[in-house]
Amino acid sequence: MPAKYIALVSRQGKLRLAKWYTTLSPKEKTKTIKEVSQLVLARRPKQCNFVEHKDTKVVYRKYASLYFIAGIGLDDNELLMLEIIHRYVEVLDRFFGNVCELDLIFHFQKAYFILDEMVMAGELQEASKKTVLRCLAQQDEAEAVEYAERGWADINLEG
Amino acid sequence: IMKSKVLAALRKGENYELKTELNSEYKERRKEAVRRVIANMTVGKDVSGLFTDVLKNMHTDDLEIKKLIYLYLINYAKTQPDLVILAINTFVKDAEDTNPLIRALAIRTMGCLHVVEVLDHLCDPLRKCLKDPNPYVRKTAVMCVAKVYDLNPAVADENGFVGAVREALSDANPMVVSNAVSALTEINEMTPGRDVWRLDSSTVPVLLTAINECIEWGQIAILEALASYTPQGEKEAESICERLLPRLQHANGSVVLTTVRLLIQYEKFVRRADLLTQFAKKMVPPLITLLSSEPEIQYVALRNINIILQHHPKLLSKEIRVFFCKYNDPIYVKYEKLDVLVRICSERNTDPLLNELKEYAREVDVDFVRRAIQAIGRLAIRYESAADKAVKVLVELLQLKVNSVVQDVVIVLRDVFRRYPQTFADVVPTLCEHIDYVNEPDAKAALIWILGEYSEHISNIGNLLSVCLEGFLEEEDEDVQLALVSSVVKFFLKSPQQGQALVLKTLKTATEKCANPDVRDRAYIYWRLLSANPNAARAVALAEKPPVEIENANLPPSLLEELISELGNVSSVLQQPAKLFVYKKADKAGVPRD
Amino acid sequence: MSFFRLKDLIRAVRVCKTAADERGVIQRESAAIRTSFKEVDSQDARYVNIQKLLYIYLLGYPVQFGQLECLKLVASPRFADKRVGYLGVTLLLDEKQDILTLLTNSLKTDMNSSDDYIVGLALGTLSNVASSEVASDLVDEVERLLDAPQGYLRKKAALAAVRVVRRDPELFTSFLPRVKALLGDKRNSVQMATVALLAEMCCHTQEALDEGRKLVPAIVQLLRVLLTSPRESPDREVAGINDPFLQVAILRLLRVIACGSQDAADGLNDILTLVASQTDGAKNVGTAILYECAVTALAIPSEQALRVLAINMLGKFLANRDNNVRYVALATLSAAVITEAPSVQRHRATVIQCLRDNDISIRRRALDLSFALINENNVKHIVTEILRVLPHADLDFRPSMVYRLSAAITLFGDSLEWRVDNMLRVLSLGGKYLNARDMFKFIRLVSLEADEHLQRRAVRISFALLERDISQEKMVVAGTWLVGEYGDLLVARSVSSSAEAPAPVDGIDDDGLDILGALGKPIPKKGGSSSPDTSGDAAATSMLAALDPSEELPQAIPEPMQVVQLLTAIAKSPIVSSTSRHVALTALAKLPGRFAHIGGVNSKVRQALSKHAAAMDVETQARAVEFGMLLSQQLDSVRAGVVDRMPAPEYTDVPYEEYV
Amino acid sequence: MASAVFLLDLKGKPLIARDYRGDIPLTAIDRFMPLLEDREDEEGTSLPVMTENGVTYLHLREKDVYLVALTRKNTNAMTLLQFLHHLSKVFTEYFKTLEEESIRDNFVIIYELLDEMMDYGVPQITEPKILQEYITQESHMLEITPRPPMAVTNAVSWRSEGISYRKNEVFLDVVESINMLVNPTGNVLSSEIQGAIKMKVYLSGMPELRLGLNDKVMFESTGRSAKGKAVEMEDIRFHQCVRLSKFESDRTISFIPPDGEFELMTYRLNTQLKPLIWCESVVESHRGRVEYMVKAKAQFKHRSTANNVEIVVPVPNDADSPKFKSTIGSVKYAPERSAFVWKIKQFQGGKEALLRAHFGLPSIRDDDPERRPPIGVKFEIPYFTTSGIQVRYLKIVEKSGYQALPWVRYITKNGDYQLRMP
Repeated sequence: MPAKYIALVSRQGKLRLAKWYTTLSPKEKTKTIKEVSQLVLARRPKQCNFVEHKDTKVVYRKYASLYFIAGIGLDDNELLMLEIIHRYVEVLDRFFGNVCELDLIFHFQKAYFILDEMVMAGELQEASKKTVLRCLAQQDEAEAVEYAERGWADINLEG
Repeated sequence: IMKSKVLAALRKGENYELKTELNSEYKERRKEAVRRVIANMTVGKDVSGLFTDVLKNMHTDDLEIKKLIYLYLINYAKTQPDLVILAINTFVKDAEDTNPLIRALAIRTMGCLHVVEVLDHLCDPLRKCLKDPNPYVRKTAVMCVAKVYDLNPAVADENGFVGAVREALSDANPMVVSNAVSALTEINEMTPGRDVWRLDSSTVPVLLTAINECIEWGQIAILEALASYTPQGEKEAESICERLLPRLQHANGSVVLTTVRLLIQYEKFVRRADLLTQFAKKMVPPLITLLSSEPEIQYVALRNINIILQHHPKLLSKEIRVFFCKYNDPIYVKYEKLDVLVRICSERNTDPLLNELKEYAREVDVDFVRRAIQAIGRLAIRYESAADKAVKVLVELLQLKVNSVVQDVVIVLRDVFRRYPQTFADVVPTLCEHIDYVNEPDAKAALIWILGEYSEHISNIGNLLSVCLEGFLEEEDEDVQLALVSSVVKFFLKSPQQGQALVLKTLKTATEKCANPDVRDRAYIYWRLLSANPNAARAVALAEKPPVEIENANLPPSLLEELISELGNVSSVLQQPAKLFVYKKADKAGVPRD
Repeated sequence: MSFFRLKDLIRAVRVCKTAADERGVIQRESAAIRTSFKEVDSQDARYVNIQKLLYIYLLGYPVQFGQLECLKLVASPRFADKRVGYLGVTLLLDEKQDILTLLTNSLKTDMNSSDDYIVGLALGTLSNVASSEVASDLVDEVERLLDAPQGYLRKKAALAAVRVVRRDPELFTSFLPRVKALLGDKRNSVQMATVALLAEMCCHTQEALDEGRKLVPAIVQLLRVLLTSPRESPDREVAGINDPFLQVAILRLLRVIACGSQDAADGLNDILTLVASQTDGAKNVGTAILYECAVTALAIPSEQALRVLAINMLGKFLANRDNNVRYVALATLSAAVITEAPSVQRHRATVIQCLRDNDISIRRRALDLSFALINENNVKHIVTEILRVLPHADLDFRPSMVYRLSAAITLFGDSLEWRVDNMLRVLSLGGKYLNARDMFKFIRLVSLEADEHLQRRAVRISFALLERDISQEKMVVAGTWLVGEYGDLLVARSVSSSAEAPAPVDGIDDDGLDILGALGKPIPKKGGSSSPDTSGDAAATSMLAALDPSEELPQAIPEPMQVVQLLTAIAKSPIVSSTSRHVALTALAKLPGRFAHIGGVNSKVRQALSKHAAAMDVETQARAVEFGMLLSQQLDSVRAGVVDRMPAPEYTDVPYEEYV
Repeated sequence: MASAVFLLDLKGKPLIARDYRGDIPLTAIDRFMPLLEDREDEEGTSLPVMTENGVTYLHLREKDVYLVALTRKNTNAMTLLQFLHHLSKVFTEYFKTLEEESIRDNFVIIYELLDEMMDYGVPQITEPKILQEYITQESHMLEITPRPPMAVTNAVSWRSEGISYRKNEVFLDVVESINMLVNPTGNVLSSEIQGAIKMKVYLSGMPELRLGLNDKVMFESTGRSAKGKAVEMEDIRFHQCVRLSKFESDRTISFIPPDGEFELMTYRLNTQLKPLIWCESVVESHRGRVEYMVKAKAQFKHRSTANNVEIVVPVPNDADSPKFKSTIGSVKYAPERSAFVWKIKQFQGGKEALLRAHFGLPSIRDDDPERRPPIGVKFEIPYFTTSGIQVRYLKIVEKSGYQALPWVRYITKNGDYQLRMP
C-alpha cells in the first residue's frame, strides 16, 4: 500500500516517530503532523479508524498511550493498512519484549530501523515477523562488534 | 500488547475499588479514597455512581474530608437531587457548629447546590447565620441570599432575607457591607425593573465611607454599584467625584479603571472647568501606570484607553512615547499600542512616530508589519505636513525588496496619492521599478489604479496595462478587473490615440468574456457612455474626487456612550454591545450549537 | 559546555517541566553539537551527535545544520555509522536539496558492498530520497541487484526500482524484462515487491501495461495458489488467511492492468468470484480482501454477475456494525454509482441516514455518496435532504456542499423556477460559502431568458430574504444585483401614495440612444397576480436558518422607495463585503431608470451615493462620484441608455461530473 | 462575576474545575483551546478575553498552566483578570511555583483556596498572608481547627491583633527600576523611573506609622521650602493600609502596616533620562561567521558603582564556536537565549568597557527570517536613587509606647531596559 507517511504520536500529542515516503518541505511536514494529530486525538473510541486530511486518507489505531498513524492515497486499502500497522506493533512488541512508550522514546532509532525493514517506498516490504526480527538481530550484532572495537560498548546498547 | 494496556485494564474497576475503600474500616484509607474520588472528578471521570458511599463519610471531624465531600456534592447535586436530601442533616448540624468557619462553610455550600429541594432546609440556618455574631459568617450568609434568590425569589422575599441584606449595608464590618452590595446588585439584575435596591442620596455617603475600609474587591463592588446612581445636582456630583479621586491611587488596576469609569460618567454633571481639568489630569498617570502591569492587564487597559480616547481625544496626547512597542510585548499588546499611537499622534509628533513605525515595519511578524505600514499611511493622510516624510519612509521600505512589504506599501501609497493628487507624481517611476514584486490581488489593484491615474508620467504605460489585460480572465479577482477597466478608460480619455485599441479590447473582454455581472455592468456603463458621448464619458470617468477621509475608527456615538459606562467590562474589551454576546438567562450559553 | 550522551539528553528533556526549560536544554545542546561539528572531525563524535540531532528533530527543533554531517557519517566504513548516517539522510534531507548530489557516490559504493546489510541501507535510502537524477545515475546498480542471490536484496532492489520508476518512468526498460522471473520467485516478499513494481510501471507507461496484460495468467495463478494451496508459512498468515498482504497487492495490480481492457478483464471473472466466495469476511483482514476485490471488480469491465455480487457485498458492508466497514462501503459505492447506478440507488435511504451519523468520517463519505446519487429523478428529494443538513453541517464541509448543491440544482432541476428557488435557498443558507463563479452562474440563470415571470419571482424572493439577513455574502451580492437590474419587476404595479408627483427631470429620455444597437429596452410586463403572500414583517421575525427547504420561499413586493432604502442600507452597512457595497452602488444608479415614473428617486439615490464620495475604498469612491455625475442634470440626455437593462450573457453548460 | 474558574494544562485539559454559579455547563471549557487556536490563526495572536456562544473566556498563562475564568455576563473583565493574577500569586506563595505538577500534587488545598477566595463568583479574601493563617497544608481535626482569622473580623483587615516582637524594627527599601528604550543611534525613545517602597515590619501590637518623603507637592502645599531637592512623583499608588483620603487632603502617608513584608507604595516618574549604562554595538555578518563589537559606558557619577551588570547581546539562533575578548568582566554564550551574556561584577561610574565576540555560522542555515531583538541590560546601583527621593522620617506610635528602629536602604536597578541593535 503506498503509504505517504507513517507516524507515532503520543496521547499528549508528542511526536515519537515520523517517516515520510513523499517529498514535502519541513514546514509542510510539521503542519501535516500537527493537523493530523489534532484530528486523530479528537476522535472518540467507537468511531471508525479513518479520517480524511486534504487528499490523504488517515488510518490510525491507538495502542495504549500511543497513536500509530498512516497517511495513504485515496485509492488505497485502509483496512489493510490497519493490518500493516498492527504487524508493525507486533514486531515492536517482540523486539522490545512487551514494548511500551518509553522503549520507543529511548530507542527511537530502533523503531525506525524496524520500520525500514518492513516498509520501503511506502510499500509493505516484509510480512514475515520472523524475517524482520532475524535481520534486525544480525544488524544489531554487527553493531555490537563495532562498539567493542571502539571501546564504548556501553553506549546505546542498553537504555 | 503494551504494558500500560494491562494497567488500563486494571483501571476499569477503579470505581469498584473506590467503593470498597470508601467503606473501609480504616479512616486513613477512607480519606485517601475521598481524595481519589475528587481527583477523578476533576479530570472529568464519572464518579457519580459513588454518591451514597461518599456521603457516608460526610459526618466526619476531619475538615479536609468535609470540604472535599461538599465539593463532590456541589458537582453532582444537580443530577441527583433526591440523594442530596440525605446530606441535609449534616449541613444543618454544621450550620450550628461552634466554629464559625464550619458554619460559614455549610451555608456557602448549601447555597451552591442549586437544588430546589434544599431550599426548605436552608431557610432556618440562613436566617440564623444572617444574624451571626461572627462577621465571617455574616458575609457568607449575605452572599447566600443572592443564591437563594436566584433559585426562588419568592422564598427569599417571604423569609425577609432581602431585607436582611439591605440592613447588612450598615453592618460594622466592611466585608459584610461590600458583600451585601454585591448580593443586592446581583438580585437587582435577576429581576430587572423590580429595583429591590436603589441607591439614594442618603445611602451613597454611607458607601463612600465604607469604601475606605474595604479590601480591594469590596471597593470595586461599591464603585460598580455607584455607577447606577444619578447624582442630584452639580454639588453632589462634585463631592462624589472628589471623594472618588483617592481611589486612583489604589494598587489594584481594576479599582483604578472602575474609578475612571465613574469619573467620566459623573463628569457630565460637573460644570466647573477647573474641576474637570483636575479630574482629567489625575486620571492620566494611573492609566499610564497600568501599562507596566502584566500583559493581559495591559491589554484590557489599552482596549479601554482606546475607548476613553474617543471620549477625551486629547487626554494622552503628551504621552505618546509610553505607547512605543517593546520587543517582547505580546503581539496583541503591540496591535493595541499601534492603534493608540495613531489615535493620539498630533501634528507635532508625527516625526518620531514615523521613525518608530519604520522600525516596526522591519520586524518579522507579517501582520504587525502590515499594520505599521498602514499606520504610516494614516498619518500621511491625516497630516499634510507629515505626508512628505511618510512617503519618504514608504519608498525606503519599498527598497527593502521584501515581497510582503512591497505589496502593503503599494496599497498605502495609492491611498496617500488619492489624498494629495499629483503631489507625489515623482515617486511613481520608482514604484514602477518594483512592479515585479507585486503579485497579491489587492496590491495589483492598487498598482493598476496608480497606473491609470498617473499614466502620463509613465513612459511604457501602454505596455504595462496590456500586460495586465493578458491576465484579466485568469486573474478572476474582481478588484483587479475593476481597477483595470477604470484605469484603461482613464488612460484612453487622457491619450485617445495611444489608448484606443486597448480600451476596445478591454471593454470587449470585460463584457463578453467575463462571468462577473458586476464587472460587466461597469464595463457596459463605460462603453455605452463612450459611444454615446465622449464628453459625458470624460465628465464621469475623470470626475474630480474629493480627498478621501480617513475612515474614522471611532465607535458609533451611542455605542461609545454605552461602553464608557461599562469601562473595564467585557463589552468594552470586545468593543461590542453586551447584547451581542450575553444570552438571556433561558438561552443555553456554552452549549455548542449546531 | 554540556555534552550529553543520547540517553542522557533524552532524560534531560524528559525531566523538563515546561516547554521553555525544554527549549533551553535543546538550544544549549544544539549549540554544543554545532560547535563540535566544526571543531572535532571524528566519526565517533559524529555518530553520537547525529543520533542526538535526530532526537532533537523529532521534538520539532531546527536541525538543518546537521545535513552535511549525515553525509560525512555515511562515508564511514563502519556499519553502525552508515546505519545512523543513512537514517539521518532520510529524515533530514529530501530529493529537492542540492547537496543530495554528494550522496550518489556513497550510495553507489555501498550498493557494491560485500555486506548485504550495507547494500540494504543504500537501497532503502535510495527508495526514500532519490530524485530523477539520482535514480538514473543508479539504475544500473538497482537492475543488477534484482538478480542478487539473496532474497533480502532482491526484494529491496524491487522496491527501490519502484522509486526509480516513480521519479523517471522511462527507466522501466531496465526492470520490465525481469518481472516475469521475479513473479515466480520462491520468496513471497520478493513476489510482493515485484507486484508493486509492476503496478507502478503499468501506471506510467503503455508498454509496461501491455506487457503486464500478457502476464495476467501468471498473476492469476499466483493468487489462486494463495487461495487454494495449504498454508506453508504460518508467519505470513493473518486470522487464518494466507498472506493477505500479497493477495491485496495482487488484486490491486489486476485492477491496474485490466482497467479499460475487456480481454484482460475476461480472464479475471473466475478468480475474482473465487476470492469473493472463498474469503471469510468476519475479521478485518478478510474484509480488507473482499473490499479490494469489490473495488477491482467494479473498476474493470467485468461481467454483470460479478458486478452485482460486488455491489451486494458492499450493501452488506453498509449494514455492518463496524464503522470501519461502513466507511469503506460508502466510499466504494460512491465510485460505483457511475456504472451501477440502479443497484446503488437501492441504498439511498441508508445513505441519507448516514448524513446525520455522529462520526465526521462517516458523514463526509455519506455526503459524497449522496451527491453522487443525484440524478434527474431524485434531485428534488436529495437536494431537500441536503439543504436540511446544511445549517448544521461541519464548517469544513459547507463550501463543498454549496458548490455541489449548486451544480446539482442547475443541472438536474427540471423547471427553471425550481432551480432558481433552490439556488436562492442555497444562497440564503450558505451564501457565505458559495464561490463567486457559482453565484455568477445563478445570476446568468435568472437573466438568460427573457422570462419576466421568473425574474420577477427571483427578485421578489431576494428582496424578502435580504430584508431579513445580510450576513450571507453571495446572497447579498446576487440579491442586490437582481434588485438593481429588475427593480421595475420587483415593485407593485400601482404606485402607492407615498410617491411624489413624477418629476420630468428624472424620467427616462425616450430618445436615449441605444448605443450598442442590439440592446432593446424590454417593455416591462405589468401585473401578474400580486398575491400578498409572505411579504412584510411577519415573516421577517423568523430566523432564516429555520427556513424549511420543503416550504415556499417568502416574496416581497415593496414600494419603490423601500427599494431605495434597502439598497442604501446595504451600501452603508458595516458588515457587508466591499463587493456587496460596489454592487449596491451600481444597483442604486440603475434605479432612477427602473422607477422612471416615480418622482424623487433620482435625488434620493444621489443623496445615498454622495455619502460615499470620500470613501477610503477606492472602487466605492469611484462609483459614488462617477454615478453621482452620471445622475446629475447635465447628463440627463445621455443617461437613459447607459444604465438600461444589461444584455443577457452568453451561456455554456458544464457537465455535472466536472463538479462532483 | 465568574461562573467558573479552571486551571488547565497546555493542551487545554482541566487540572482543576470550580463551578461557582452553575449557569454554564462545565463542558464549555472544551471550547477554550480551539478558540485560542482559531484566534491565533486568524489574528496571529491569542487574546486574553474571548467570547463564543454566550460564554466569555478570560485567561492568563503561567508557565505550563492556563488560568481561565468563564462568565456569561458582561462583567468586569479587569477585575477577573486581576483576580486570576491574585490566584496565581497565592498559589505561588503556597507551592513555590505554579505549574502543572504542583497543581496535581496539591489539588485538595487548591480547592480549599478556591472556595475561600471566591464566593458565588465574587472575589473574597485573596491576601496570601491572611489565607495562610487558616488554610494550611496540614490537615486538622475539628477541635483544633483554625478559626476565621482575626483580620477578617477586624476593622483592619490586613493585620491581626496581638502580634508581639522582642525587638521592634522596621526596614525600608527604596527601589527604583529604570525602564528604557533606546534606538541604535543612542536616542532615548522613552524612559521612566518605577519606584517602590518596600517594607519589612516587625512591630508589636497595632502601631500607627507615618512616613515623610521629600515630596514636592507636599512642600508646595504647606508652603515650606525644600532643603535640597524635592521630587515630584507622578502616579503614587498605595497598599490598601494607607489612608488614601488623608493623603489626598494633606499628602500625609499614614497607616497601620501589615505584619512582615509588603510593598507600601509605588510611584512613577516620566522624565527624560540619560541611559545609566549605554552600549554601542557594531555587527559584521559574513558568510559562515558573525562578529560583534560592543562598547559599554557607565554614565553615572564616579563615586557610584553598578553591581552585577549583565549585558545580554542577541545572536542568531544557530550560532556556534563562540570566541570572546573583553577588557573587563566575563562573557558566556547562552544558546538557550540565543545571546551572549557579558557579566561585569563591578562597573564604576564614568568607566568604559570593550568586548569583541566572534561566532561561526553553519553553511546550511534556518530559512526563517531573522528577528531583531534588542540588547538587554541588568544592573544594580546601591545607595543611589535616580529621582533623588529621600525618606525624611518614619514615625512609629503604638499605645504601649515602645521604641522602634527604622532602617532605610536605597537602590537603583534596571527595569525593562532595551537598547535596539542597528
